Amino acid sequence: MTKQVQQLDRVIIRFAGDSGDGMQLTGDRFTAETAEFGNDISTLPNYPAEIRAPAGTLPGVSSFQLHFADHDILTPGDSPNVLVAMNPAALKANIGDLPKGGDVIINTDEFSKRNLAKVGYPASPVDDGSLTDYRVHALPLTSMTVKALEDFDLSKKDAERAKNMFALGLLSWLYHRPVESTISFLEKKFARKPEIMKANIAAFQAGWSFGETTEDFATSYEVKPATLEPGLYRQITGNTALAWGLVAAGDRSGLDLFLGSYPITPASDILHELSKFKNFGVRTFQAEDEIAAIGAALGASFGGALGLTTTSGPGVALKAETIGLAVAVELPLLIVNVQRSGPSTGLPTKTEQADLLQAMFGRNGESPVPIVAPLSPADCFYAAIEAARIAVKYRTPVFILSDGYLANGSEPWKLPEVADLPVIEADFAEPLQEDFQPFKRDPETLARPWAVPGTAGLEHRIGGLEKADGSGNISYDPANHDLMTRLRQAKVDGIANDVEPLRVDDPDGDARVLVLGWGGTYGAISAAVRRIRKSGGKVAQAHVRHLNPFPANMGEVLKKYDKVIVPEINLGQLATLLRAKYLIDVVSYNRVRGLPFKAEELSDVIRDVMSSE
Amino acid sequence: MTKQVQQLDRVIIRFAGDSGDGMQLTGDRFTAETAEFGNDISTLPNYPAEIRAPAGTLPGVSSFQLHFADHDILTPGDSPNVLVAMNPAALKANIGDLPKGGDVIINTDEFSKRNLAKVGYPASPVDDGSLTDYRVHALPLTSMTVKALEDFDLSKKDAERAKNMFALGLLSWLYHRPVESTISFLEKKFARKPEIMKANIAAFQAGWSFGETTEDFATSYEVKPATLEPGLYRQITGNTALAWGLVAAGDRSGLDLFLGSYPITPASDILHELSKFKNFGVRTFQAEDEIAAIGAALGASFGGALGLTTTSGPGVALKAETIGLAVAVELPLLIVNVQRSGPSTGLPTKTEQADLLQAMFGRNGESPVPIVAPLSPADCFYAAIEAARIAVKYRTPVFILSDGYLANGSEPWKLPEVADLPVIEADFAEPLQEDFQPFKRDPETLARPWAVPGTAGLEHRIGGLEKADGSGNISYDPANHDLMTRLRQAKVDGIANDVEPLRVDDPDGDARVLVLGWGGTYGAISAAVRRIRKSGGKVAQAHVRHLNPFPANMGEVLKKYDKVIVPEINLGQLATLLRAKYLIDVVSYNRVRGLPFKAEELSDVIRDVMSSE
Amino acid sequence: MSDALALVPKSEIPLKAKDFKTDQEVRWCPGCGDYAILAAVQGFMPELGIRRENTVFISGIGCSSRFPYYMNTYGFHSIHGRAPAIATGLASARPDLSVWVVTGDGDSLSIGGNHLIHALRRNVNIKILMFNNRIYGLTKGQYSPTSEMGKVTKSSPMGSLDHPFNPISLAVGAEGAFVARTIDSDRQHLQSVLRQAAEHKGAALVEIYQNCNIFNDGAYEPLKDADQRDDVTVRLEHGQPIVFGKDRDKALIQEGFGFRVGTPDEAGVVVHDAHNPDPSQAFALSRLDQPAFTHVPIGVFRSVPRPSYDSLLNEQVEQAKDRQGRGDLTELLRSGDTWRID
Amino acid sequence: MSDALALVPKSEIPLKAKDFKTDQEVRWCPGCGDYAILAAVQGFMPELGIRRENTVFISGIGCSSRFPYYMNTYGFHSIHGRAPAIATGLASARPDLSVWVVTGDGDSLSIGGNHLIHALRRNVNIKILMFNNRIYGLTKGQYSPTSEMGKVTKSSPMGSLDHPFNPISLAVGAEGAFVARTIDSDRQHLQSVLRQAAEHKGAALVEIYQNCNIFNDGAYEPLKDADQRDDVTVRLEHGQPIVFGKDRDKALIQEGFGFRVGTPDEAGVVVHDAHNPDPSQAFALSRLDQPAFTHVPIGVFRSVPRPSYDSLLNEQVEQAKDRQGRGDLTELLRSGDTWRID
Ligand SMILES: Cc1ncc(C[n+]2csc(CCOP(=O)(O)OP(=O)(O)O)c2C)c(N)n1
Ligand SMILES: Cc1ncc(C[n+]2csc(CCOP(=O)(O)OP(=O)(O)O)c2C)c(N)n1
Ligand code: SF4
Ligand code: SF4
Ligand SMILES: [Mg+2]
Ligand SMILES: [Mg+2]
Repeated sequence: MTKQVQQLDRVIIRFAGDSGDGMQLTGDRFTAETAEFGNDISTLPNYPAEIRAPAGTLPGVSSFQLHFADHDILTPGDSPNVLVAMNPAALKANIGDLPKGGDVIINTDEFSKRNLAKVGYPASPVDDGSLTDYRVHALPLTSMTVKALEDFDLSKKDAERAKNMFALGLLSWLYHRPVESTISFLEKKFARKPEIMKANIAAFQAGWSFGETTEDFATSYEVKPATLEPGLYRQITGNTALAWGLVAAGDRSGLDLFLGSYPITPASDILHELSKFKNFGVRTFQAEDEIAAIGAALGASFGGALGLTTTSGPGVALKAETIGLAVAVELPLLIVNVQRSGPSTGLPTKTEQADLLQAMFGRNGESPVPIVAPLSPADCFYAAIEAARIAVKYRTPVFILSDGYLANGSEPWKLPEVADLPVIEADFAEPLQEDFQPFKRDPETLARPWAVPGTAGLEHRIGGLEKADGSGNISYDPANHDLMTRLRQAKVDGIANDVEPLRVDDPDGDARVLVLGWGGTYGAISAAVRRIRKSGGKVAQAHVRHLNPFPANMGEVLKKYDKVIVPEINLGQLATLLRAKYLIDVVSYNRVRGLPFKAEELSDVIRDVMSSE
Repeated sequence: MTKQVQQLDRVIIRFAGDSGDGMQLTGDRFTAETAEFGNDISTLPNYPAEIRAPAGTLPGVSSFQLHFADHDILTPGDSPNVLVAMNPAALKANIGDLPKGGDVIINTDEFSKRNLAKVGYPASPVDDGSLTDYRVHALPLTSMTVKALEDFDLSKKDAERAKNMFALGLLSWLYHRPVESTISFLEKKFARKPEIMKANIAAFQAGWSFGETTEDFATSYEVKPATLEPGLYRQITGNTALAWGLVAAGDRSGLDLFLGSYPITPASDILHELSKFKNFGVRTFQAEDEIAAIGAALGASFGGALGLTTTSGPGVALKAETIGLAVAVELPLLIVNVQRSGPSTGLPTKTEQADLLQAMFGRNGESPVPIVAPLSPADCFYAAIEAARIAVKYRTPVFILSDGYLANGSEPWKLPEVADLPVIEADFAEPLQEDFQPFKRDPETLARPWAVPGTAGLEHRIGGLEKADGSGNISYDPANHDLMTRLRQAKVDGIANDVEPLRVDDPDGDARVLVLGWGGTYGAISAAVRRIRKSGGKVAQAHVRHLNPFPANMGEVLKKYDKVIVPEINLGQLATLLRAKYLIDVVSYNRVRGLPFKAEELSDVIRDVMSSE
Repeated sequence: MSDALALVPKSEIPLKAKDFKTDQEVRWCPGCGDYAILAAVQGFMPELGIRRENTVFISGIGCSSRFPYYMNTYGFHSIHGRAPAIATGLASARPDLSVWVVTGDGDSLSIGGNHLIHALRRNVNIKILMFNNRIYGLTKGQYSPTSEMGKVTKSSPMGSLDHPFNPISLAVGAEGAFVARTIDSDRQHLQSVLRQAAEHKGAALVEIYQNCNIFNDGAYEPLKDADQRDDVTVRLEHGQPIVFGKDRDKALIQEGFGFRVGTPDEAGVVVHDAHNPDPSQAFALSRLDQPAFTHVPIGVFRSVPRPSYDSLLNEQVEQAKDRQGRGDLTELLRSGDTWRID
Repeated sequence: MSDALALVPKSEIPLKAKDFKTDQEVRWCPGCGDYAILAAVQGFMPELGIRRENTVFISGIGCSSRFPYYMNTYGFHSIHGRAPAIATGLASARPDLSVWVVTGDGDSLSIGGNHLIHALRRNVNIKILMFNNRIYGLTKGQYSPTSEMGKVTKSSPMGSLDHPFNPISLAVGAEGAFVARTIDSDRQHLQSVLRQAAEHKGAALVEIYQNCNIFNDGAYEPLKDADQRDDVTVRLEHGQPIVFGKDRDKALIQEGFGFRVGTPDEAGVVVHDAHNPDPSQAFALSRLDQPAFTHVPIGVFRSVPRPSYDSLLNEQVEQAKDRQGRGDLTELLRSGDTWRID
């Protein structure tokens, strides 16, 4: 029997199952196949809380959503078209997000009385008519998998484990995905366990052929490749991109990277990634706590390395005193904060943007620190390089504010040419200078010399006590303290003229409303803006990458528009900074749910504001 | 010979000498005599950097300035009328502040070649004519003292030590101070060393009679008592008043005070003072660090005590994570920050107001904390009680922002009646409630119940993870996190209606310019405002005691005036908060010199702004 | 029960293990050693005979630190490493409470190391249960301060470089007055150690070997494997000669300031003396586990009486009240130099 | 000099004590023990024969921590308690430097306790000079973690309640590979200990008894008073029988796991073995000072070779470069799954 093939421009699939069901792997594989096929992609993994919860329970549900299209897309999508639910918990936790008419593929084998009870289903939703609004595909995925693997010499448990590959095979058929990469992936992954390897491949192929033969799927779907800029691409998550960007910064500055870090969700993966790059001269030090981590990084910077520390909000709180010291001694230092939901421990695996004011003001005394925020997973790479450039050029600690959404989300990334990446000049002080002055500033940048131990004739002492301008000797002179306080501020403020001006996307230049965002909300905001424009609305968009100092043209830009909307996953922190500096009554839109914005909610907000115009 | 007596309305004396010369004691005694006499007083001790520097050097100079008058005064005075310089270093360090024509009393015995060299005086300024602008009284104070004590069986060293009492005697005569209290003070102080006691008294009296007999002082001066409100008074420093206010808060709430603290300048004295009050049930715990200090305080609060921690800016930086936890678990906790110059170690013995934004925003996530700031040394007493009231009533950590100037400065304080102090209701949760809900809020205050261990039937678990509204169980529900984030904010914002409205001092109600300050600058601002009004100018004044939330009427007040001047010893932190919240273009005046403002510089600033009107 | 709990109100009704269970679903990975420890603790608490509401469990952050949610007492799941500090405040302010700290090897020895050693030297009246799985569990498997050198983890792909702490040595060196070790898989031993810890008035450190079957499975295999365990495990009992082995055919003989393994009939078999004011023998015993897992002592290494911090503090409070009389605020305000203006 | 400094460039010209003096006026109270220590260190540094510019002194906060300002080398007066952490980063990144940490008893044992014990267990290549005056000097005299119990200070008017740390016991318990004690007043001994510390490749803890004549004067009187000192001070020298006393008529005899004081001619005089891999004897010696100042050992308690943290780290870096080849950024970007769009 031949099946019909339907063309679609975009599809959003969510794989959901128990933490033990391998949904993240399934999602990663489907993503790889899809990338290879040439669609544009955006993904959103959703882990349960840190500890693995008992099998089959709601807290144990793990999911992976992926959005692919024949055009360039910006978000993992608001709500899925297709939900794969490997057990009752997965169904219950996710069905609410599936719009009516959506496809839901259900693994009926897991819908035992016991499993249903675990999540409080009185009867199986598959039979009790509660799913009539959806196109339900109720399939015994586990037993089909086991059956397909009869001839293998495997424990039942191992056979059952392959059910995620069966599901992957089925969906790969359903959307015409290329299968080779998955097969070779499985060959590599299980190279040491040939039987398991063959079984997984068999399960994968069984899923595919089941799709071809079953009545259940009358139609399969095609999503044409997107017309992306030509070039070499890879799929990359924010944490990986950030780690690689730091390696690139080391490479482009000729400085060895020294990471002092203490593990914390969702930043740990940067430590894990960087610890693989010793051959790049990257030294990673897992410290006893966050204070030691940044202390060691600062010590390394004093020694002429590119010192860096990675953490999340609670860790930044602990590092505050040492960041203040770095401000006082004026040495390059990178502080990466992968923001998560707060306050306190909050929701450690969920995203948020509520550490901006902490980065600005979270220290005693007047201690300004530049802040850079990436706007997409791949952009973490470039943000890291930019932050390093500022840190080294201006001899200052710099914050990189990423977030949990960027950290774990992924997107295709067109690889840059290394030669096109900026070069960073470390510009160490020359040896044997006559009466060397460690706090004599460069008149243009106001940066002080970086004189590293081992340099003859420049022996000097630095510290947290106020220092005399120039000589750097301890000074209790009132006028000097006032001067130094202003110089430290002026140095950071001056960076405003050394960064890209804020770019505004205002196609016809006649929009009256500007949407201004920062960090990980870029995708959702852009998607919302597109929707407005599709429907003929005129709205301008800009995204702030440098949060301290703001780009020099920020003020002009804001004044150009009647209304400025600032959507943030906090209670209005960027808005506070804008209002204080520019006295403009920006319109805040705030939701603090531990989740990224949906394009739809934002387009609604924008519409409301426009109509209230 | 009889001498003439001249009437003065106010006098500013500065005692200056080596750290070893006992200038602080001399100043304290003169202050006590003066208080007893009935003048209004304001004092400003000025310690050298923490470590005692070598004798006779500039960094070793210690001084004590006191301002007394026949009317009520607000500051220790901009510049002294009389300078007592016990050695060359003291002269060099202070002469610059003495206006031309001022009196300078110099202890010539210390003006040896060696001592002059130590501070780079080529020749003695006493003879080289460099002091011709002043009325110089060059006296061999040391030898006169030694001479006066010939008959005592004392080492030369001990005899010389009494020179400060000789000087005190002289000044006491010069200004007609009552001497009894000083004599009985010396009797007490040296009760165990009778010879030393007698010697000091003798030196004191010798100084007095020297004044009477010497030609050098043709005139003596009288400053009539001030007409202060009737009542019982004492002289008190900010740190002492703060400590006593905390004891009062414990007394008025029936809660035992538990202080967890780690010593740090200039906050240590509060720990020292509170450790004397065990008989009030005050428990003081000197912790291993600031984090343990606040942790222990929070633990005590969990147990139903009034937990409290005292520190300065660098310590607050370390406490940030635990403050966030206190916000999350919603327990009463007091955090006292006696601000000093930053960033980092900065100028540890000097004052500053640069930790306001740290108190507001220095934590990860949205974690609002109320902030109360005292405005004078004695006001520290009431600010402490007010902060405790808010902490207990709203189950929240509260910041008390004092500063080095308030901490060490002193003023006469009219003692309150204990019965007039507010009563604080701890209002613990009642035992044995049916399904007790630890996060069920009081609908009016939004405060949660305070259920302390030992209460039967209310066993519950709290922590830093997000909790479900009401039940307090861990919740990963996105909507609940958004709700809880807003509830925590609303609870703190709501306090605005439960605090005194901002009081404006605008005598004729037609001023166009408002001067708005906070914290320790009250005295200097008020004095400046008086000067303007004396010269017929119209200016309004208000001082913010509640910095978070602002009093409900703050907005109205600001909008009433054409210009709002905000003087701060930082780079504009209150200004930032006002601009962000009210979008008003306040005029900042900032000096960050580690010193209090002078009334004169502020009146100049106000005049400029008024004339630019 | 000993006077260690003298100030804690007794429960009128006898309690059962189930009285200490909460309605919260226990959330550890299936097979985690934490389950066994939880059951052992819940089974043990009734023995103390004290009121549930006067019992408090305080933890930091980590898998182990989820513990308080599952104990139907007062509980505080605080922040990473700070539980001993928070417990110090509570125990000092409230001598009528039985305060327990639950922590992990990372929580107590990495970020919390300083609070741990200070709580021990001060002999604060808290019982510290250190779940040592030699790994960071909650953050998904980085090496910890008790991980063996060379351990390959996500953060140490070429092997960790850190020489590990020996928690017993560290605790003894930090003036710990009660220091013990036990293991998740031996409920009876675990409970006997808890019993002795509860009887100590002051800080008790109980290191509990705990298996993390996800990120560090089998860390304590030699102590669990039926064939070896009896020859590896050296059970310490105060006043008893230190004899062990499947057939109790091995004994510790003093050699210099250390030990060699001999036979029970030899001269100089060491008699365990946990009450010795001099911690040197306890320290020497803590070094026995060299090379790793040749011989591992479990039980109470050291248990010496010393006034607890809270009792000293509250004594001073009482003394002050006796000497100066209960504080009177009006008196305070009027004390020292004052003057009247009329 | 030993290979501990093998990687640090030698000075071409011989240096003198004065080469290590700065133009900064030394600011300690007249009579402070810190002066003697400064002079001893400045006098010792030339011995090392390394370049001044490759020498770094890092301190925390405290009177003692002013030290770097007076050493004409590179210096970092950091923040309270964090010097060991900062030094760890510097020493790990720069094996060509000789890194010294100067700290106080409060700086290193209060707020900095955690960094200290971790630096010791990792054997980071830093020399830690702990100026122990048993008081917080800079903040004007509160009791410290080494102050005796019952000490009356500004913050303990009724006497402190804290059982003090014994820095040597703590360091040995924290896996310290080099642990020593000396005293400000004995320049020769101080320098001999510095010499041995410098020869240790890794973390060396040197506790220096220092007199704070303003806030804790006479804390070490028994070790300074001409009449008693020789009977109180027990000088440890590796390989030598432990004999002391004005007339060298006293000796340490092993008793159980501790000691009693006997005579040199008795059997069983203990021979000091600082190189013993088992730290038990070193630990036992650290307990000798009980009750306080009956007998106080000074010298090197423990000195055992162990790979230093920086050498292990840099080995891995070299290994990685050998195995994977120097990192190539372009290769990295193109590694793994990529696809081309044309
Ligand atoms: C301030 C802070 N830093 C880091 C973390 C991340 N974190 C949580 S638990 C943990 C270590 C857990 O290890 P352990 O204490 O041994 O407990 P286990 O999970 O093994 O039981 C870390 C690093 C955190 N929650 N807070
Ligand atoms: C974060 C922080 N907390 C507290 C202080 C205050 N402080 C400075 S030095 C010190 C202790 C000094 O004692 P110690 O380390 O023994 O040094 P010493 O002055 O005795 O040489 C303290 C508490 C500080 N500077 N920074
Ligand atoms: S990760 Fe390890 S320690 Fe944590 S719950 Fe799972 S098995 Fe237990
Ligand atoms: S206070 Fe003590 S330690 Fe500090 S400088 Fe003075 S004498 Fe030395
Ligand atoms: Mg662990
Ligand atoms: Mg000290």
